[in-house]
Amino acid sequence: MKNSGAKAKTIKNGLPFIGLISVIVILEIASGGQLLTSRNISTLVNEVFVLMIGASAMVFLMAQGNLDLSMMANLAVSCVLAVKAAQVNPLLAIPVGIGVGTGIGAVNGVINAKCKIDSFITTIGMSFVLTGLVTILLDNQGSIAGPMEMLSWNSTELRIVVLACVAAVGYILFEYSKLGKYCKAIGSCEEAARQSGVNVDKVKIITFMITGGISGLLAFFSILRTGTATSSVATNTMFNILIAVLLGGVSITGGSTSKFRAAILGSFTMAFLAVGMTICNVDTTIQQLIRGAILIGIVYLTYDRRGIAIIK
Amino acid sequence: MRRNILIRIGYILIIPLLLMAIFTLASTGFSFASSYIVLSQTMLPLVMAFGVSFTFVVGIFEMSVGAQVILSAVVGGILCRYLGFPGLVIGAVGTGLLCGAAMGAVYRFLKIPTMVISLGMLMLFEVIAQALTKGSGYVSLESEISSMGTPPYNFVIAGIAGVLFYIIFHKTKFGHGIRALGCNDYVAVNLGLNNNKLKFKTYLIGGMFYGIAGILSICYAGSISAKMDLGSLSMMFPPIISVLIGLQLKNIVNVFPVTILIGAYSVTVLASGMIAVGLPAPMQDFVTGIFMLVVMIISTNSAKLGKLFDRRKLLNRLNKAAE
Amino acid sequence: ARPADGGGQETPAAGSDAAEETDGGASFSVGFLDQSGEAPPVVRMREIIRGVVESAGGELICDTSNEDSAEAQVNACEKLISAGVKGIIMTPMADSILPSIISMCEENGVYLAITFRNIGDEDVAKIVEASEYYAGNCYEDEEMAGYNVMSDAFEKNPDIKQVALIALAVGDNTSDARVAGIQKACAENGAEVVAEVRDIQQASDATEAVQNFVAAYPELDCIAVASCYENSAITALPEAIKGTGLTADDICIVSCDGGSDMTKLFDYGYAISVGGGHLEIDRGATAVMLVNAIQGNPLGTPAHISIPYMYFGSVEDVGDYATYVEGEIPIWTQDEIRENLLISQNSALAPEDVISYIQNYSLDDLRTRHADLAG
Amino acid sequence: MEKKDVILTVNGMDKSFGATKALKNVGIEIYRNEIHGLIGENGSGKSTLSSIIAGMQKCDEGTMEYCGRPYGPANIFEAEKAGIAMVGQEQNTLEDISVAENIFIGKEERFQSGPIVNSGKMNREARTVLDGLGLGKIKAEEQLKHYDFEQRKLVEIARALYDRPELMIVDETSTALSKYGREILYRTINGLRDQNKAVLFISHDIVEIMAVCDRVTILRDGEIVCTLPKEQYDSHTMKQYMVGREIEENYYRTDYENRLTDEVALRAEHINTEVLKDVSLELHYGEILGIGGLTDCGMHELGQVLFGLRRPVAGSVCTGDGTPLKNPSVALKKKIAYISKNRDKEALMLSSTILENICLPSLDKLKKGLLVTPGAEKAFALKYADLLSVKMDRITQNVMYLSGGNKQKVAVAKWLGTDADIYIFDCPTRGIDVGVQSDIYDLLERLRKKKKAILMISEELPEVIGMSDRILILKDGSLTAEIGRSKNTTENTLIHYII
Ligand SMILES: Nc1ncnc2c1ncn2[C@@H]1O[C@H](COP(=O)(O)OP(=O)(O)OP(=O)(O)O)[C@@H](O)[C@H]1O
Ligand SMILES: Nc1ncnc2c1ncn2[C@@H]1O[C@H](COP(=O)(O)OP(=O)(O)OP(=O)(O)O)[C@@H](O)[C@H]1O
Ligand SMILES: [Mg+2]
Ligand SMILES: [Mg+2]
Repeated sequence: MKNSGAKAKTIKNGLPFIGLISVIVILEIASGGQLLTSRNISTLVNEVFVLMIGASAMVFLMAQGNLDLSMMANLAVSCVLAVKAAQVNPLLAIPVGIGVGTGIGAVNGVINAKCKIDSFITTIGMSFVLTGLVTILLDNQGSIAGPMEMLSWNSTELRIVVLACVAAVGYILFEYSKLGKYCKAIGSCEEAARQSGVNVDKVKIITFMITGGISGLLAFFSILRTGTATSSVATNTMFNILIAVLLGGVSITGGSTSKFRAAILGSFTMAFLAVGMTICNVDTTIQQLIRGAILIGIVYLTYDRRGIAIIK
Repeated sequence: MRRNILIRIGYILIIPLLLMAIFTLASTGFSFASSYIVLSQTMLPLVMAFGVSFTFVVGIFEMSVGAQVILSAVVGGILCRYLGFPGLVIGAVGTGLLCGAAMGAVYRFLKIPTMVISLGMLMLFEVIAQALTKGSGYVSLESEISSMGTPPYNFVIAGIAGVLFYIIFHKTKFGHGIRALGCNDYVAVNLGLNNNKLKFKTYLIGGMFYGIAGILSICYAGSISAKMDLGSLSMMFPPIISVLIGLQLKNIVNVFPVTILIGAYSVTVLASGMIAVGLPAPMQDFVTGIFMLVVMIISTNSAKLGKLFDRRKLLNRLNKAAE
Repeated sequence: ARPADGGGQETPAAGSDAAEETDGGASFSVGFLDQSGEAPPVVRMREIIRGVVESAGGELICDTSNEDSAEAQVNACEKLISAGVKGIIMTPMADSILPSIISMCEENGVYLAITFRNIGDEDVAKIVEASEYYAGNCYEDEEMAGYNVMSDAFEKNPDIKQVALIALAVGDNTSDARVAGIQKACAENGAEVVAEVRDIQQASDATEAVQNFVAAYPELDCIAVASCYENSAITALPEAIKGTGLTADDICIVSCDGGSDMTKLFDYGYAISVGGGHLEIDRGATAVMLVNAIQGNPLGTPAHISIPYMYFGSVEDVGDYATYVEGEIPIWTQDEIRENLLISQNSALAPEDVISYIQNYSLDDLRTRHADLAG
Repeated sequence: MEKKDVILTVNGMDKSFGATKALKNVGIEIYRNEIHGLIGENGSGKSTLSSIIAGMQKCDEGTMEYCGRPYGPANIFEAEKAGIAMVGQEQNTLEDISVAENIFIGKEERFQSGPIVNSGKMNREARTVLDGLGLGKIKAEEQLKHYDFEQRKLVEIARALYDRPELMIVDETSTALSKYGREILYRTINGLRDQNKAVLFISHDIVEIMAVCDRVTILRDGEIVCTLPKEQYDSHTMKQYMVGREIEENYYRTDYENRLTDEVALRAEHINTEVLKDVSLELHYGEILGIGGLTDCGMHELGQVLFGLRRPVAGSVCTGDGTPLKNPSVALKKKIAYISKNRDKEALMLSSTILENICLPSLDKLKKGLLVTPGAEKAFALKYADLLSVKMDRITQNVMYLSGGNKQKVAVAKWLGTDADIYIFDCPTRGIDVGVQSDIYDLLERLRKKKKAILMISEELPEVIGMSDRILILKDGSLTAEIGRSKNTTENTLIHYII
């Protein structure tokens, strides 16, 4: 009895991985072995980079039952200011990018925590503001270029290291630190968390600052890769990050079932799909069909419904 | 009592009146006379907002609003070629209902979070609309039929939708059910409400309103284009803002369709007004965002502000007592 | 000569001749950073590229994940390279992304061709043009187009004083350049751009914009469309204006974008200038440039092809445009491509011949070349 | 005695939740014209049994017979239609809809003409029901959130009563009610009995059970121990039957000494809120300070103010060393613990595990360096869950699935774990069975001996009298009396100040 229960638990815990693995296997076969080649490593790394780092930050918010839809608009603004700073001195791009991002995150946090505005509304509103702001900051130019030398700082190795660090730090923070546990507690029952001495507002603001700071970090890496800041706001990437976390099995209501691995599994699944389907030259309309079906299918198979009385 | 109601009505009209006053003063062309046009523009987001409010109130995350409206309009437009206006109505509303039923069925049988359903189904709906418009990318109507999207017909259609909405939301067992479920679904289910059935119906009825919105949308301009790559997402923002404002105002006057109308109207006035004062596009985004945040902050915290006021009064009284 | 095999070898001269067209399977592939959706112009642009590539025995791989941001474009290029393409066609969102892309291309022996753009940034241009894998670019003078179309409107109606603008979101180079041209023409003619609406997604947005313009500026004379994602939105303008109770005598429409459905604009009557028609030729020419380069016959080192803008001023023009550009007949038939555009297929061709054949493109050119096909 | 008329028979009922066997071969008979008591330890299956009868869930095995016919409701509405209604122990009301809508939830069709629900008629009907219960103060069309905990419970009673049930089940409701509410409840159930109907009454208060019930059935670990008629009532044996072992009769404090130190732990000065009027008090280390009063006298609010959850309009709260308590996290740092009366919404995270609930306020203590290891958490949670003998499958079980009393134990356990110096307990023994209640009193006494400061807010006067060094009485927001510990204090002394 006990044994079979334990077995069922391992299977349930393994399921999310099975989703990712089957996506990889199917694409590997469909592409005739072209997916997992050494040349593709860097492609995959670049595809997964924004997704996974963004998702790693987002999962903290989603554990609280919040989300940040202004991350990419934040990235665009941070990017513009970082490029302007880099024109003075390329090294300034890092502190300015992350600083601006964190600052915007703090504004989100204060509006959400102190003014009690739902995070969805807060960050949609902010992304309107920021989208306007980018173009205003760019003075109606489409883009501004950063110093050319920054392009040479970019390397796949650096990205792999950063990815690994973010994953490791994120995992430890989420599963083993006070911050992660507080986030889950807030998602589970905010009032009970407050009455257990959790400074709910502070935790929320800090988490928004983290997603903001991460946007700033991503802005810096975007400059390394593109050498430029443009007025475009990557709305699709924003929603892909959200989809990645959902695909990994985190529910938007958050709470104690949230797992950090969702960020990693979900973003890798998305990245493998993106790269694999291009390699297989799948028609773009069909690609979207497959994405939609996979999102629903994988979540159906792997969603952890234990302890959730009513699914939201 | 009667006076009280008049004051309340005045209170909920503050936002649109204030916006109109500002824009009338700030621009040459915009005036209170423009309100008829603005009202006509409001009908589409309004009917979408009717659909959104059900999902919103019951606690479902719904992002496929735009995709459902587009798909309904596309199917309606195609059927219209064969059956005329009735074809449009049957096609659009039928498709809306089907979309809703599909989402409801996914919720009921696959038991996955509503956010996942909305994003996954959004992608599928976009693909279907895309496939149906293959060739031209859009569906257009003959101009006699598309005149149904202009006043006074659009007022009639939206009016019917509004009455329907009022009855369903305020006056039916279903409306009572979803409001109960929205408060606390765990307790509501404990009290015997059937969560799955109610959520299924919520999706279904939402879909019906998106179908009606589909009619307005294709008639309004005579054509509708399919969107891919989550391109339909942005259509959900005006109705959502409208519902949010509507929900806040509903605490003052408890007639939801009217307060949503005021919300939708405010959003439209803002958009037209900004064009009238010649704001460049980036500034328009900026102001829209700020407006949305400020309205939400003030309305959400007005009770708290009121309390602060009471607190001051109480303090004064205490001080006096101390003296 | 036969279509060449561009795969496997990495020197620019790779297999300039020979190599059988393998049984159904393509011998090389070309990647294209496409727009998403199936709007007719998007499809035609995609199909003309496909026509050129397939005439040369290749296969086209499209990527639509690139519209989001500059970074997404770089990622898209990388993905296409992973998919084994031999050449990439793209419209860069910003010049500065080109150095990273060209270096990826060099590492993997992939050619790059730019469509719709010039490289404006001199530093970037220096780096990119130094690369043997840069095939070249095709471009139009968009500012001039905006200027010409608007000036034409002033010629027909010198009384235009207030202009309202419809354009893409700020940051889109084409649209921005045309806006600049329109504004220049307005300034020269004493008119003013009083209002703008950008990023129109649906016909209904256009209708709404017109209503707002008219409500705010009763004196409005002209609505100028610099660019729009949806032709259906442009064609909705006349109805929208009529809906406000005004007529063509009150407000004219000027559009730099257009297609055959613009007949509605002409039916509406009054001073209208519509430009368009360059979309297909620009994409096609870029594909020609790229495929030739892949097959070892570069059109230049690198090539720069300026594409003539197509203006049409009458219903007839629009009708012909519908027949020859938007209809069933491609702007270049497979035979024409093999005969006149692919050096590998017709060794008698010199690069200059190819370029002049491309630049010869106009409505008249189409009328003469395809009169029999239109039958 | 004359032969009784059986209204409901339960035969051979089994119910398991995973590995937990909540009911084992349960059989019970309920007569008309009686109030039938049901008692048992926490987790013994009382709520499970009653919720099955009321149609809220289904049994695995077993049959029921109601009014001589087989009975097996598919849902709560079927049960209600048949004439069985239940007032549950958890809060089962919805705050954002009106009182009338709460009363008639799921039964709107009664006011329907065509598809349209006539809300005017519904409000009038609700008005009649409320008036019938003597709840003139509650307005039918007002949203429920404007009413307090007790009034919401009374609305639930109104809901259950509306259909004039033949059998009404009252599960652990009296602990949520003050004296005033209880009187309404007793009047109601006595009325039902007198109309030849039946009541199944669940409570952990033996005295109450003995006073109210005509017969009482005792459950232990999901099995029926026995059913006693009124003549055989004896609190000592009843408790023994429940717990299955000998327990001490006298579980309150037996000493009559005064507080152990004069060191001030917590000081509140001139607190004013919407309810409280100029309340000042000092809590000392080494004492149990009892706060008594009616539910709406402001005593629950006082607890919140003292923990920094609610900012007073005027006045200040600070610890003995003068640190002002701005918010709960300051309070936690200052080693203050607080248990809200509203267990499900404020004291516990229902959808989290027992482990997470117990560890949450103690994470600072548990972390090594920056991190908290799962092993340390588990050991810690197990220790405190065992200390309060929480009846559970495993420590990673969701709190949602615990019985009411066991939830309360988790709430107490989580604060004991923090090793706090000051404890603010609002109704700490609510819904806890007698066995564990005595453990908790024992624990309070030990804490007191360790010179901790304890503030106990409670509606149970015997508990306040039995445990406190000092008692403060609140009435309508003002402190009306301070009573020292003495043998002579009786409930009547306190009631005198309370009303
Ligand atoms: N939905 C559920 N899932 C899992 N276990 C449950 C569920 N409901 C009840 N239980 C378990 O069944 C047992 C009996 O619970 P029940 O609520 O009937 O006890 P009770 O007698 O009402 O206790 P209390 O006095 O604490 O309320 C407990 O061990 C409880 O944890
Ligand atoms: N189907 C279910 N799903 C989830 N939780 C359930 C379910 N059924 C019962 N529970 C939970 O199990 C517990 C059963 O115990 P219950 O609340 O009925 O105890 P109680 O006897 O009323 O409380 P007390 O001991 O305070 O008198 C409840 O707290 C309830 O929340
Ligand atoms: Mg119970
Ligand atoms: Mg109980």
